[in-house]
Amino acid sequence: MGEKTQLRIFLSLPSTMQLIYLLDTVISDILREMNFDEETQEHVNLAVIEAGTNAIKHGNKEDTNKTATFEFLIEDDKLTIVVTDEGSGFQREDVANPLEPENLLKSSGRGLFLMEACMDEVIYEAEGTIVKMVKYKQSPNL
Amino acid sequence: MGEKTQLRIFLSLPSTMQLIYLLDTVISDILREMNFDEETQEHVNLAVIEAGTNAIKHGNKEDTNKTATFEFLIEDDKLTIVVTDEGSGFQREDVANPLEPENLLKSSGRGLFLMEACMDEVIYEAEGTIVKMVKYKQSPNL
Amino acid sequence: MQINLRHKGSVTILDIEGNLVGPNTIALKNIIDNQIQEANGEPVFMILNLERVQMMDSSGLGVIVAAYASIRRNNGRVVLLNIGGNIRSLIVMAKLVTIFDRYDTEAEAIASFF
Amino acid sequence: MQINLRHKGSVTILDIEGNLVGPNTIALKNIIDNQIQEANGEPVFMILNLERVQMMDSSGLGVIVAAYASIRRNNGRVVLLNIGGNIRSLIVMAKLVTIFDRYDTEAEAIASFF
Ligand SMILES: Nc1ncnc2c1ncn2[C@@H]1O[C@H](COP(=O)(O)OP(=O)(O)O)[C@@H](O)[C@H]1O
Ligand SMILES: Nc1ncnc2c1ncn2[C@@H]1O[C@H](COP(=O)(O)OP(=O)(O)O)[C@@H](O)[C@H]1O
Repeated sequence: MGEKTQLRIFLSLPSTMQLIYLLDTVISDILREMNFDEETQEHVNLAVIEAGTNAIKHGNKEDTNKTATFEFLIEDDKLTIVVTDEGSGFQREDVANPLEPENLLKSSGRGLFLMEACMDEVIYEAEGTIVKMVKYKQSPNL
Repeated sequence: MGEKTQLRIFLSLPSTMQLIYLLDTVISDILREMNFDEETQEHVNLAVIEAGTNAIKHGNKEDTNKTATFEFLIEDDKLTIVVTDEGSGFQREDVANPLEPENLLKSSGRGLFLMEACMDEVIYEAEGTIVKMVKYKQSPNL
Repeated sequence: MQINLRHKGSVTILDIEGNLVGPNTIALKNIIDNQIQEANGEPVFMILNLERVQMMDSSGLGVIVAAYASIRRNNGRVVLLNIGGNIRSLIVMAKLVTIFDRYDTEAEAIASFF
Repeated sequence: MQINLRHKGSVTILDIEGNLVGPNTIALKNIIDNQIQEANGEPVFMILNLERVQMMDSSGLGVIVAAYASIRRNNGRVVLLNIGGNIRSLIVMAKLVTIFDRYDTEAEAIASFF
């Protein structure tokens, strides 16, 4: 039953942006090890940094006593990343679309959009304090 | 009360030596961020890899269903690393001294010795399934 | 992360090296804001040389969009020099292609201001 | 991790690049064992060029100690070329200084066999 490879890596960070580079190297290493093509590596890397930044900044408000956690589930055909924070969440539909003309020149508000553009699936759970993202080895829509 | 910086980073890995490079990049990043001098960085890096290798190989016997965990506690004056495995432990005093002439040419048995040589403190707990290592910013014996 | 500030005539050139990600972006924002402030209402002409920037996230993008907006307010202009594939695709995704002029040589970028 | 195998006369030279850590060390062990096997009991003269090895752990050390021991058994010899400070201090700590001769040029290392 289910002899597929499944490796679970778990990382927990105190909520300071100073440590975002650690998340960057961990996801970079995982993506390289999984042999994703270079463009996909860049996309997933970006999505993870955006999700991590949101967890640390918006979720945990950079309180170093709160942790942001990152679960990386490596399977033969896909990588699943679950990011959690200890904040009070948000409603996805309340966030403005950064591609609307009136928002194009805003200096923020592009993180969720980029996550969704870069990953195959992005699911918000527990009021947005859990973000689950999936990237397939062969993108299903290609 | 205790306004000192204390950051806790936690990493959990499935027990395959394939992932030891992840441990390598995480500890390298932390050491660089903490501004340890280069020689100290190399020493702590080596100790962490040795402890991680032992947890994965000897402790968890490379069973990917078992996890090796790494806790990095960053404080102003020191770095504490706690490595745990899900194995059945060992007795430190049963391990031969690799510096004895009859052991010099053995191809293994130097890991614990190097950990102890490279860190300021190494403490074995829970039958050796928990290894706690400390490196001070200013080595206390220098 | 390293930012080098140069002037060629009335043009300000920022050579940026490293990833424009997370806290790194603050340094860039500060330097740009400083230049705008020093111009004291006069138009600023700025080239952001991104040749040595591998990666940029939404914070990095936010800094250059903010620079674009406030520099345009005083009739100045920001252009991008030597952007790689990653950053190009980020700008395309964010629908900012029409906003940022991009050049492959410093000479072209400078000429574009006159 | 990359290992390049060269022969100069009767001397085998392994140019090693990367960190001799964890699973990486297995590749080196296999190549060395192969050379010993191919020698078929004749003495092996081997240079391990560690110029491009930044880091070595006890597994890496174990591989070169094992090589030393089995090559010596047939009256051969292993020497180290271009070791950096890290690896030197590792060898010192492990009390293996008296075991491994170290050279800074390939010519010296080759000459040491004759
Ligand atoms: N983990 C989170 N916790 C709470 N709020 C969040 C979280 N992630 C996103 N948000 C909300 O969604 C908004 C849009 O986020 P995003 O698209 O990443 O842009 P930005 O981070 O630049 O504001 C944020 O400003 C915040 O209000
Ligand atoms: N985490 C551990 N769990 C069980 N046994 C261990 C552990 N760490 C070390 N040991 C025991 O101690 C011995 C010596 O370890 P070490 O000095 O690292 O050398 P080596 O790993 O080369 O054998 C191992 O062979 C093993 O029997």
